[in-house]
Amino acid sequence: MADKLIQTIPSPIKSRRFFDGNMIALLIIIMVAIPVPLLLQAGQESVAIRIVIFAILGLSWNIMSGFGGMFSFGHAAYFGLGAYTSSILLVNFGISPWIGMAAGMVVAAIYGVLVGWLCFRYKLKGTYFALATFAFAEMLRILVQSAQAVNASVGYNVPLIKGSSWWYMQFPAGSSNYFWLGLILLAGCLLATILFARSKTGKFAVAIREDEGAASSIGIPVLRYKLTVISISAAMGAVAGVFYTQFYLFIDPDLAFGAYRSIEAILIPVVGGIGTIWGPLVGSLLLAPLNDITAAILRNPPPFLDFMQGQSGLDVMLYAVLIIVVILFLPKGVFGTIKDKVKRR
Amino acid sequence: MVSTQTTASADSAVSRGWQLPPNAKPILVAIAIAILVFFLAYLRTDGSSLILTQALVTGLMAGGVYGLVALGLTLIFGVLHVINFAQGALVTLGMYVTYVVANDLGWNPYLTLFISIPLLFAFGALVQKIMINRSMGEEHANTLLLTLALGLLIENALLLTFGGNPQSVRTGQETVYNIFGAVATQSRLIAFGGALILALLLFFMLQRTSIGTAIRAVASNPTGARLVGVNTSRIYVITFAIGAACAGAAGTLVAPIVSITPVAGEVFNITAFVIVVLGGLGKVLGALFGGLIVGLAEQFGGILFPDQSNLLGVFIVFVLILFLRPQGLFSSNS
Amino acid sequence: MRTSQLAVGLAGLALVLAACSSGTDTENDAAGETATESAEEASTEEAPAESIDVIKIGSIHPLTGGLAGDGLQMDAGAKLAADDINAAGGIMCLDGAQLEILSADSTGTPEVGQSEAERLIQEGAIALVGPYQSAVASNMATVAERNGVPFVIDVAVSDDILDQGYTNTFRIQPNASAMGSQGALFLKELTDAEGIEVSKIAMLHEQSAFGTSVYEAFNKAAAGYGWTVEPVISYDAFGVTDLTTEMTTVKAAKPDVIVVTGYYGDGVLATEAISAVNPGAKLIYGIAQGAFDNPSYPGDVAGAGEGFFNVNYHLDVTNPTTLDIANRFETSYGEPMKTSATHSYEAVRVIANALEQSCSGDPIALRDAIAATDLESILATVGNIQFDETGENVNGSPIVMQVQDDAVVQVYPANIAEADPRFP
Amino acid sequence: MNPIVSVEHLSKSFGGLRAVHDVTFSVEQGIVLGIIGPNGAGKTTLFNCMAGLFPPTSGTVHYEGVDVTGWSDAQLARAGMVRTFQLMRPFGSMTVLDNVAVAAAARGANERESLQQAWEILQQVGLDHYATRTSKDLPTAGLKRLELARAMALQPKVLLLDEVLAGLVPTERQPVIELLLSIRDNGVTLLFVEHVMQAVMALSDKVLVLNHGEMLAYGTPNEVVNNPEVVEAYLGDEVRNADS
Repeated sequence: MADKLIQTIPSPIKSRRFFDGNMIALLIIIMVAIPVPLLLQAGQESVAIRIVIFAILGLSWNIMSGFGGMFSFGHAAYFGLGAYTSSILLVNFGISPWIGMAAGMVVAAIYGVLVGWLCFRYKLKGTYFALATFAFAEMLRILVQSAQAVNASVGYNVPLIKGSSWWYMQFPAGSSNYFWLGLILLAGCLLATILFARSKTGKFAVAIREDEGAASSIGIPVLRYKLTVISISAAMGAVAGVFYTQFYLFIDPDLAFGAYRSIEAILIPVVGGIGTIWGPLVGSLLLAPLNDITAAILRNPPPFLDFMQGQSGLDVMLYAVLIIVVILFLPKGVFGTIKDKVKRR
Repeated sequence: MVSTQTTASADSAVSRGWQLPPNAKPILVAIAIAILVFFLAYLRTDGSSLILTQALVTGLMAGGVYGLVALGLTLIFGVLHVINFAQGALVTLGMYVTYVVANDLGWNPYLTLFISIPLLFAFGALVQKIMINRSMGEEHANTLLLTLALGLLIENALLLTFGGNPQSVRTGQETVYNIFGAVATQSRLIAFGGALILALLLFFMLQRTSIGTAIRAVASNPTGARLVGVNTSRIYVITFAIGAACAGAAGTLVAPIVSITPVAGEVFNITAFVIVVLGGLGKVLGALFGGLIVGLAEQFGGILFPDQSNLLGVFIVFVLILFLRPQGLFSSNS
Repeated sequence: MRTSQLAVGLAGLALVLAACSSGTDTENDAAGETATESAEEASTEEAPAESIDVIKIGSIHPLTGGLAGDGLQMDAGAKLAADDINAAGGIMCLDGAQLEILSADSTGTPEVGQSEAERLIQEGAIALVGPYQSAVASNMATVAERNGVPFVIDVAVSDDILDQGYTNTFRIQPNASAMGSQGALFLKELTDAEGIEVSKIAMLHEQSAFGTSVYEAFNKAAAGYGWTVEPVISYDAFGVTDLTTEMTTVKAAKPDVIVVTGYYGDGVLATEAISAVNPGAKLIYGIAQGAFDNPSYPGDVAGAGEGFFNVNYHLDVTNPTTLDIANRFETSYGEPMKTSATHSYEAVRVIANALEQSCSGDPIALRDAIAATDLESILATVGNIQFDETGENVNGSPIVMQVQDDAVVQVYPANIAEADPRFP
Repeated sequence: MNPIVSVEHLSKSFGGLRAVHDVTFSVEQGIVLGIIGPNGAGKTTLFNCMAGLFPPTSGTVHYEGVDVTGWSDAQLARAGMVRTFQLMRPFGSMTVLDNVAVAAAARGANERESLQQAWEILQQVGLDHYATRTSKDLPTAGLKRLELARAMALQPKVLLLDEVLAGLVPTERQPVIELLLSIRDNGVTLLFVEHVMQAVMALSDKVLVLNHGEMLAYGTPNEVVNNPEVVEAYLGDEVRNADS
C-alpha cells in the first residue's frame, strides 16, 4: 500500500527553481517602476521616493519582526545609525555615501547584534523585547542629541555639489535619477528579502519564530540565527537611513532616531502584511502617499467635504481613521489578507 | 505569529502580582542602588542637602501622577494584553475637559474630576467596544497600532477644536509649602495626593469588590474566569474604561500645572511605559511605586547627567530593570 | 461575515485611491491657469514676457502638530500681507499683479516641509516663506537652492541654516547667536545704567540647538563683560514637567541674574519654580524665552511673572503701521497677532517689495532684488531690513520687554520703548 | 561494548525542589530504553537534562564517550542526540515538508539534499500526502509522526522520545510503535518516557523506573515488573490495568 502512495504522489521538490513567482514579480515590478518618474508630475516624485524609503524601512522591520518574530520597537536606531554614519563620513571626510552606506550597514548591524545579544542573554521576549529595543533607540537619540562630536541637536546638512553624481548620490532637484537610485536600492532589498525567505537562514528564522524550543531541539543554533536575522534587518534599515539623508540632504537626531521612525517601520508591514515578502511594499504604497492624498483632498475638497477645507488636524485624523479601518477589517494587512483569500480558493 | 512571543512570564506574573510579594530581596537591591545614586548626587551637588531634598520632593510628587497614568496602562495590559499607546492622548483629553469645564463653567478645576473620570470612563468603554475588542487576540502589532492611531485621532481632534495655542487652567496665586526646606506648590501637592488617593481607591476596588475580583480573575486566567461565569468581554470593556479614566483623572490633576496643548500628554506616555515595565506588567501597586521611582530617576538623572535629557536617567533605570528583573521589581521570583 | 468585512475594507481602499486621483486632478486644475508654462519646464525658466495676473508665493508652516498654534497664525499673517498689498493695488510695476499665497502644512517634519516646498514650486510659487522650525528650514533652504527659488525665512532661529553657503535663502529674524550676544549687551547696558552690580549669572536653557547656541553666544559675550556664568543648566523642553530642583540648584549658587531661554511650556514651569523656590536674584532675564513676552503669559502664571525681562525678536507696538496690522489681524483671525505672524507678514512684504524693484516674475531677478532689499520694518529692529551676503538680516535685532502690571511692554532700547524698565 | 549514552550521578533541583536525584545508568547502542514512573517522578526533567535543555545541578552525561554535560540542546541535536516533545510543537506556518527539511538543514545538509531527505522521511513515516500542507492543519496523529520525522531528519543516533504515544487512540498507536521499531532496526538507540505500559513492555529492551526523582530500578522489563519495590511504589495498578 505504501508503495502505491509513493508512486501516486509526485515529489514536490522539483518545482523549486531560482526564478520562482516572487522573482518574476520582482522583475515585473522593476520594469513597471522604471518609467514611473517620466510619467509623474514633478511635484509627485518626492512622494514616489517616500514610498521607496518607507518600503525599505518596512522590509527591514519585516525581516526581523515579520519573519524572525522579534518585535522591534526601535528600528529608528538602525535607520539613524545608517543616516548618521554616512553623513559623518560624507560631511567630515568627503567619503562617498556608497561607502558610507556600507559602513552604516556594518555599524547598524553591530549595534543590533549587541543590543540583541544583551536582550537574549537576559531572556527578554515579546513585549519586553519590544520595550527594550524602544528604550535603546531612545537612549541613542538622547545621547546623539547632546553629543557635540556629532553636531548634537543641530544634525547634518549634506553639502550640495554642482551637477550630478552617482558616486555622491546627488542629482539636480527633480531629477529622475533619485527615483532610479531608490529603485535600485529597493530592488536590492526586495531581492534580499526573497533570497532570505528561501534561504536556510530564513527557514531557520521562521522555525525559531514559530517555536524557539522546538527549533533548538532540532539543532538550530537559535541565538546565532536570531542575531544573524537582526543584523540583516539592521543593515537594511541603515540603507533606508542613508538614502533618506541623501535625498532630503538633512538629518538631525529626531529625524534619525525619533520614536516616530520606529512606529513608521512597524506601520508599513502591518498595513501591508507582516511576514510576507510583498507586504511592506504594499503597505508603503498605501501609507506613504496617504498624507499627501488627505492633504490634497482637504486643500481642494470635493463639494461634500467642503466644510473640511483648511481645517488643521483633519488630514492627520483621516490618516488615523484609515489606519484603524485597515487594521480592523484587514487584520493580516492588505497583502496578507489577499494572500490568505487566494490560498483558501 | 508575533503573538506567539507573548511571554509566559507576563501571563503568570499577572496572576500572582496584585500584592507586594513576601520576597523583598529585589526591593533591597533597589534600595541599595538608590543609596548609591543618592550618594553620587550628593557628591555632584557639592553636598547641598537642600538640592537633594528638593529633588526627592519634586521627584516623588511628579512620580505620583506618573504612577496614576501608568496604573491605567498596566491594568489594560494585565487584563487585555494590549499596550495602550493612546494613554498619553487620553491624559490630554482629561486636561481639555478640565480646561473647558473650569474656564467656561467656572468650576474649581479639581471638582472637574467628577466630570473627567466618568467621561473618560465612557469614552474608554466605547473605544474598547467598537475598536479594540475586534482586534484582540490577534497580533500584538495590531492593537498597538490601533491605539496609536486612536492617539493621533484624539490629538488632532483636540487641535481642530481648540487650536494649537497653549492653554492654561487658572488657579490663581499659588500657595507654596515648605517640606524640610524643599518647596512644593499647592497644585503639585494636590496632584500628588489626588493621584495617590485615586490609585489606592482603585487598588481596594480591585481587591474588595466583586467587579475587582472578576477583573483579577480575567487577568490571571480568562478561560477559567469564563467557566465560572464571568462575562469576560464585559470585563474587558470595564478594564479599558478604568484605564482611560485613570488617564483622565491624571489629566485633570495636572491641568493646573502644565501648559495644555494637544500633545501635552505625550510626556506621560513614555514614562508610563517605563513605569509599567518597572513595576511589572499588570501590577497595580507596582505601577504606583514604579511611578515614584521614575519621578526620582528623572530628578536624580538630571543631577548626575546635567547636560542630558532628564529622560536619560529614566531610560537607564528602565534598561537596568529590564535586564536585571524583566518580570518587574514588584513581582515575586519565578 | 468575514467576506462582507473584507468587502467593506476593500471598498474603503478603493475610495482612497479614487480620492487620490481626484485630489491630484483638482490640484492640477487649480494650478492650470498660471502654471501652464511651469508644468513642463523647470520653474527656473524665465517668466512670460506678457503681463502677469497672479504671483504665487508659497507659505509653509506647521499647520498641524504641536506647533500648529503658531503655524496657523503665521499662515494667516502671510495671507493678511498679501491681502493688504493686493488691496493697495497689487504689484504696481507688474500692472497691479495680485499676490496669491499657496499655503502648505509642513506638519512640523522636515521631509514633509521639503516635499511641500517642491510641490508649491511646481504649482508656480516664485518664492517661499516659512517655516518656524530650524530643521524644516534647513530642508527648505536646500529645495530653494536647488530650484533657484528665493526663500525668505520668517522665523527659524538656528545659526546653521545660513552656514551652508546658500544664495537663495534669507532670514528676517535675528538668529540664535545674535539673540544671545544682543541679550548680553542689553543686560550690560540696562544694569550699568541702573547701577546694578552683576558678577554671577545663572543660566537655564532648553538643550536643543536653539537654546544651546543662545547660551554659547551669551556666554562668550558675558566673558567679555567679566561675568561668570554659573551654573548652566540645560533641560529637554519636551520631556520636562518640573523645574523646581533646577531652580534650587540655581538658588544655591546665589546668582545676581537668572537668564532663561526656552519655549512656552517650560517658560511657565520656570516661572512656577522661581516663585516657589524664590532664588533671590536681582533680575529674571529671559533671552528668546517663548513665554515671557507672550500676551497670555502674565495671566497664565497668575502674576508670578511680574517684572521678568525678556530679550526677543518682536513686532513693534510703538509703530502705528504695525499696530494697525495687528488690530486688523485680531479682528479677522480672532486671536491677538503673535510676533511670529508679523514676521510672516514681513516676509511677504519683503518679497512684494523686491517684486516692485525687479519688475519681473522671474525668480532669479527676484532673488537679486531681495538681496538688495532696503525696507523699513514693521518689526522692532535697529534699522531697515537689509541682508548680508549670507542672507541674514543685518538689522534684525531683538528688543527688551518686561512684564509690567500683567502686561508685556517694550522697555529697551529707547527708540521702541513704551515704558521705562522697572527694577526691584 | 561501550555504552552510547551514560548518565552518572545526575541531579537537578529547582530552587529547593529536588526533581532528579543521583541517577546513574548507561545505554548500549541499538537498544530501546523505556523510562517510567508516576507523574512528577522527574522523567521529563531527566530528559531535559540529558538533551541539554538545562544543565544538571550535578553529575555528568556522556554521549559516545564524550562528556556532553552543559552542551546546548541544539549542539546535542546536531551531534545526533535528539529529543521530541510530548506536546507536539510543529512550526505551524511552514509546510510539513519544510518542517522536516529545516531539521535536515540544521544538521548541515544543503537545500536540495535537505528537501530530498525530508521527502524520503515523509514517505517513510507516511506523511507524504500532507507534504505541501501547512503543518498546523495536521491531525494529532499526523503531528506525532511529524515530530518523529523531524527528529529523524537529523539522522540521530539517540532519540529521546517524550510520551510519543500520548493523545493517540489505541488504533493509532500500533503504526507508531512499528515505526519506532523500524527506526531502532536502523541502529538508532531509543530512550522513551511513556505511560502506556503495553508499549513499554512490548518495545523496551531495558526499563528505568523513577520515583520522586530517584532511580528505583533498572533492568529488563521482566526484572522490573517483578521487582517488589517497583510494584509497591508504582506498578501494581498499572500492571493490573495492562492485563485486563
